[in-house]
Amino acid sequence: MESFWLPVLILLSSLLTGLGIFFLGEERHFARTVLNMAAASVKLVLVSMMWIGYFEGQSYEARWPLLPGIDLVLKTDIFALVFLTLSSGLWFVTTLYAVGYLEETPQRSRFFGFFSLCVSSTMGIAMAGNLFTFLIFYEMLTLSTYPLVVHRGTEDSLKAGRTYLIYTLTGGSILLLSIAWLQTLAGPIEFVAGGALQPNDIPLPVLRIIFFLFISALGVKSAIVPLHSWLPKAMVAPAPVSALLHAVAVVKAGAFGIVRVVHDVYGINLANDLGVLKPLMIIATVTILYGSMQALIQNELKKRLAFSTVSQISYIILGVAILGPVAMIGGIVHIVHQGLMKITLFFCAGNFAETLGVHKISEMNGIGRRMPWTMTAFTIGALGLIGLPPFAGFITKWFLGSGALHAGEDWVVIVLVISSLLNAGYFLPIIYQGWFMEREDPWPFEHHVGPLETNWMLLTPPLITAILVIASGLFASTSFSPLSIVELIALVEYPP
Amino acid sequence: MGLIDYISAFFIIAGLVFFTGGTVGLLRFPDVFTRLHALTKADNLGLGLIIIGLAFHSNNPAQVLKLLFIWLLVLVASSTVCYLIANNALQHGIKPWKK
Amino acid sequence: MEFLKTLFDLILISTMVWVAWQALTARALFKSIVLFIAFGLLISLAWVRLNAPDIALAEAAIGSGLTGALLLSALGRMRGMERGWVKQTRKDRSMKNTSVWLQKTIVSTPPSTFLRGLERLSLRILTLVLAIILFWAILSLPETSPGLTEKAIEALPNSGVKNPVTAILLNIRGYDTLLEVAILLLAAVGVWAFSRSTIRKFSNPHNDILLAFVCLILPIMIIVSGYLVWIGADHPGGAFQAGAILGSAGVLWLLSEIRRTDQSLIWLQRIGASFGLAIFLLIALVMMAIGSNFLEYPPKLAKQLILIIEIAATISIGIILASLFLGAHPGSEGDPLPVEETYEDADNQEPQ
Amino acid sequence: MLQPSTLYSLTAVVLFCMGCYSLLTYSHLLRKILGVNVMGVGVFMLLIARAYAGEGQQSDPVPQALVLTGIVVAVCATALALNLAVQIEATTHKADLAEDEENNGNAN
Amino acid sequence: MPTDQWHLIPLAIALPLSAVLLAILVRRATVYLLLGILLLMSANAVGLTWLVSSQGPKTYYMGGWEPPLGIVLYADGLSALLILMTTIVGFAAGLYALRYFPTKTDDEDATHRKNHFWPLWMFLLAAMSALFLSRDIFNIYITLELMGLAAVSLVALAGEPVALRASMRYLLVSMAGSLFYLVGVALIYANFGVLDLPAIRAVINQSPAAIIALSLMTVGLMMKTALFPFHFWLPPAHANAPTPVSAVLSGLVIKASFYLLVRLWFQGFDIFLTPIIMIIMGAMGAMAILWGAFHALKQERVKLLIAYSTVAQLGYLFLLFPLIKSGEASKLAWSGVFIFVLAHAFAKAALFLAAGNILKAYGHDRISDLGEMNRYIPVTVFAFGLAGLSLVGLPPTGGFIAKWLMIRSAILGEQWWCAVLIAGGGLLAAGYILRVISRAFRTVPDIPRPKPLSPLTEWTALGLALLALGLGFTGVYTLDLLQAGTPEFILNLAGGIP
Repeated sequence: MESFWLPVLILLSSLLTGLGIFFLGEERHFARTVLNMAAASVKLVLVSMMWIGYFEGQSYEARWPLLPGIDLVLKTDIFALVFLTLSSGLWFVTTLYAVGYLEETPQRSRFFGFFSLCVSSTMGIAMAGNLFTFLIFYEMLTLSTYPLVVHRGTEDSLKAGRTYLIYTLTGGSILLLSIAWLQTLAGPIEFVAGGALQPNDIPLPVLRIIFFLFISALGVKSAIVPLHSWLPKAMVAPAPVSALLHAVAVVKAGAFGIVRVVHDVYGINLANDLGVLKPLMIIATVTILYGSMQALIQNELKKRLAFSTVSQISYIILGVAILGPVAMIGGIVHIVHQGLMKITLFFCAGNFAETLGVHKISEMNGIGRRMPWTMTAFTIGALGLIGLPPFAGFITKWFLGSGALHAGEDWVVIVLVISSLLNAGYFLPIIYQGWFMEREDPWPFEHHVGPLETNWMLLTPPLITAILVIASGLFASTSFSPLSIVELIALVEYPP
Repeated sequence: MGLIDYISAFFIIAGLVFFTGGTVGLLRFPDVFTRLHALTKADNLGLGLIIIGLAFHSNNPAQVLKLLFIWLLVLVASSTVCYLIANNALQHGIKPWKK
Repeated sequence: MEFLKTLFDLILISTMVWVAWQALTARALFKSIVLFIAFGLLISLAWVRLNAPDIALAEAAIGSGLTGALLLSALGRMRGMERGWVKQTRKDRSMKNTSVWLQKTIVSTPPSTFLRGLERLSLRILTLVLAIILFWAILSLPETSPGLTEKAIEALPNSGVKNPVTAILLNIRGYDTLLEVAILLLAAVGVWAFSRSTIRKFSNPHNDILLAFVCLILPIMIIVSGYLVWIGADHPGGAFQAGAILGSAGVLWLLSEIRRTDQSLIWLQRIGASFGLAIFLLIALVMMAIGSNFLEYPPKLAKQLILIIEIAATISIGIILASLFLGAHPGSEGDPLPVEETYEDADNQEPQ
Repeated sequence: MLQPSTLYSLTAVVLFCMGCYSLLTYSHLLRKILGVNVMGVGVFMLLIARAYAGEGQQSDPVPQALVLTGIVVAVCATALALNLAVQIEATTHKADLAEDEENNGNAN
Repeated sequence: MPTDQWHLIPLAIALPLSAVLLAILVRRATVYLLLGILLLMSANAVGLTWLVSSQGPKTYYMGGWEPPLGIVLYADGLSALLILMTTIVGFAAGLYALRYFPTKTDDEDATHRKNHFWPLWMFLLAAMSALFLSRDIFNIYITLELMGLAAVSLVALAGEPVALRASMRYLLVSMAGSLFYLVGVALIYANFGVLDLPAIRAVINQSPAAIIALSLMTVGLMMKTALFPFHFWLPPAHANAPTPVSAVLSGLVIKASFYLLVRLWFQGFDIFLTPIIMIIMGAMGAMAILWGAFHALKQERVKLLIAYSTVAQLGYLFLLFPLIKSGEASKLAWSGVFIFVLAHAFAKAALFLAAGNILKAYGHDRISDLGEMNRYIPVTVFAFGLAGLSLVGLPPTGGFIAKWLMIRSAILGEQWWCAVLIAGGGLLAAGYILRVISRAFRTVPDIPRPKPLSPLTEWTALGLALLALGLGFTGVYTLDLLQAGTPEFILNLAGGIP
């Protein structure tokens, strides 16, 4: 019984909140905030209950028949749990941040309503037990993020929203086609560790085509070149939305989907036999380099972060594409690490914009003096992304690199080195400007709130995530660090 | 073909002649009044003749009565209509045709 | 003798086609309507020839008589039609609306004369093709169509009437007829819904002779319609023909302004129009309630039930047809009765 | 060949096509309505002509009943169409459907 | 002689007809009476659906006369479902009409319209129930006329010149269509001497008369369905009718003639179903999808946009023909298309009601001048969005289930173009729905505050949209019902089209 209700509850905890908020009056700010935070904490509790259950060997599954032979399946394996934990945790901090960020702005009930829907669809994606369910929540995610992207309601945000929908919906319908095709060939497909497909009766070329249909469909959300260009455009969205898009929901959903397809639909061995991993690897590396170079030439802070996301997400894909457990660990653990680091950076960027009106990197001289805490968090996130030890990013790159060497793909290491240099190239100047350069002209606009350098609800989230970044790097070897848990996943995928 | 048939045929043909005459008048006469004149007069007579002709064919009196009744109705109707048309024409100021 | 018959057929057919063509292509609308009425009469001759007397009656009364009256009154109510009568030259025969459609959909420039010519040509070809196809279909039909004659004759004893057409109409395919009565009512409601005025005055001056004629003819017409209903059971005739006669009586009544009050007219229209459908439906449901099928009459009662239905239907049909001609809605009890301006004064105000 | 039924069926086709053509060709509403009526007569004639079984034979009553129904339906449709035409003429002072204003019309 | 319970079949027609009489005779405070009858009708439809699902299809001899002489009503899962759909949508739109026509009787013209709306409305519902139940090709003609005349009068009820013109065009097209259909009937009767569809199926042969008759009937029905290129009359008529009427016209009425096409082709004349025919029908459908979407993307007014989207969505229905290939694919296509019919009925009705609300609130429905709708008419916008999802075919709505089934069938039958078209058509739909929805989020400084709406009109729209959504979760049961209506032609399609 519990095994049925827990996943459903995790889904509903934010879904019902979202619907509730819609019907909550626009001006009931306090009630809304309480509801939000309560739901976020409840979800955290539920997820941790699920962890406990998981370690007690409890398995969770909920089914609802939609069509003959097609069920809506929610079930959780450890990979799903990792993603659940990440997104519910980050949802908590992001909600806190958003409440602070959107103070005194119109249309907040709409915003938070869709915010919760967005998170619940992420939960759905995490817990999806088969491709059909995955598709459903994947599309739900698209729809629930659109209102957040266009939240400002200006013409260019509407335009960005249109681009976003054109890309993602096209991706969605390609996904629909490929799922329908695969299902026609192989029957309804449940995610099974090690691969669900029994390829003996399906011609291999068809399988290859379908595989690349999947990659192109999911690649839209995970922003692999050349399907990435919606992501920088979507920067018009308010900071918490960008944080959610980049770190938790959208791009991660894409990456998560690719991992699912490679590992639990095709299975790493079948994928290897099909020879589709090598092309995937190449796509990933190209994206990594392209994203970093683009980031290098951006002057707008959020744009630079966006392009860095483009490159960072492909680390995950790279890790999946390289055969062997080590690289895979590197890739999957990056889902968590990149999430923590990138959300930190976006929080900070939002703080700069909110408190000092700073949007461009050229305006950031001496900002570290004005906002030391935020800048510290920013620095930690940035160094992490560059991959300096002891921060989280280092773990990723280390595992990726050694995994590549294991798999005999030495060239990947070179790519990693180059991209790390590029990361350094576009982050270190900011840090330098922020800390060491003198400020001569005043800030674009400046409003003081409270005793701290900015509103506490804006300040705490980046600090929390920054601390997590350090922790997951420093204590990577402890048994509850993301790394060691991802190693469990690797054991499932590559049984020793 | 008995005698009866010949008689009725005669009447019917005669009626048709009148009808034709009426139609010709309708087509050829110069103005509305003269046309009405031709129509009503000739057609009523023609119809009467035809009905007589048909009456010879029918074997029970009820049918004959019906036929006569029809003729009477047509007479009333056509005369009324003729009057109305002529009346309207006069009121709309159409002058009768003079040589 | 055969030859004479065929000759008659040929003459009748050629006349029909010729009159129809004239009616469709005459320059003056008034003329084409009159020709259309004549066409209807010829058609009813053809029905008699094809020994379908019931249809002939219906056609004469409804097809040509009432339709003609409706057409004429519509023509009269269309303001500025006096100009229209002369203006309707062959130039207007370009099918504007389709060219507009073509323009909207295919080309965005206003349709050129060339385009219109093209349309007309293509339409002619289209019609020709249609005709050829249909000819082919007809000629490919079996010499004698199988039909349901025998079955209908077998069923006749249980139907309660002796005229097979009436049997089919009111008993065997009574469901069709039920829906048909519904359609009549629908038409009435629709007409009431369109027209924004409660009462139309007709512009013919008060006239003693007309009055006398009407007073003479109305009772006769009513008697005739009753007679038609009665004999409908075993001879040609029946509810629809009778109703048509009644309807034309109503038209006459309306034309000769001998209405007493308009209020009475309103009640007459609303109640009377729905009377037929109400009775029909009621009987059908009662039959269902006593355990037989919907619209199924027990053979003993069939004749009486059919007669009741026919009488009710006749009254409704008459009233409905008359009010279709009137083309004004009965309004609801309370509201005042605005009067549509008669078309003399309508002519003074030029259309913008 | 010159069976009356065939003869009249062919006539029916001719009438149908004539009506169809003028329905498509003319722009004036009354003419369109006339066209539709002639089409209808054509169809009815087809039914009746095929029902005709020859001299003295009982001709098929079913099509006759159908045609009787059809005539009434036709007159209903005609009445509606005519009243509609009158309304159009009264509101737009034009008795045709030319220049369709589908884009600048505003519902209720 | 059926057992009493099957009297539900004729009752589905008798109830609305009696409602008509009530509406004409008792005008004072009749509306609630009518709503009561609408409830009865819904109950009747539910009962019928339940009967059919539990006992299978059933024939009912009208007047106790057996075919070929008598008229037969036939209720299977399909017709029961469609009647249910008709009553539900009719009921919802009727509720909407309660507030749509002003309740105060000071306005002479408005009262006039209100008084005549209800009888015509009930006529329309009666006609549709009769049509869905009829199996006699001449009786079908009568129901078609009843439906067409009622629909035309309802469109003309709006009263402006545009609406009058539109309804006139609609009337002429539907009259011509019925006559084409009737010629077909005449030819069939002349050749085979039967009018009952299964009887025809028993005696039909490849004679030219039969082929020509079938093609004439098809053309006539296509005119009424407004399949491309016969669609030209639809947008003005649907866009300018009174809102509840638009909802029912787009949601239900056009489906009726499509339903007839399906019945004719699959349950009477299936010997003529050759691959070429199917491809032609599918091609017309494809054209309709692209054409309608293309025009919907260009429209300036919400109601016209929705009307053109109807033109597009009709195309999907006709993809049924090319999708009928081999056993499994055909079954998928059959259920997919008819779930699509249901989903589209609810969604499109909801869209029109929502559009009507926008029109009422802002006094216009020009897309370019709308903004911040979600602040003032949130429920309406929500309904529009949900219905839009179903129209686009996004999960988890009924539209999605339908499209999923159709795509599956297309892939199974290796009709790749269909699969791509269905998926791509969804994107186009997303394009034009987004044009309106994005207006909800646009912040515009100087928009006059819209008039407040009566909650009833807003919630009926939402209710229909929720039905379209709920259809996505009840796919299993719907499929079971549709199985009870699958023509044996499809069931026998083991080895594909002969």
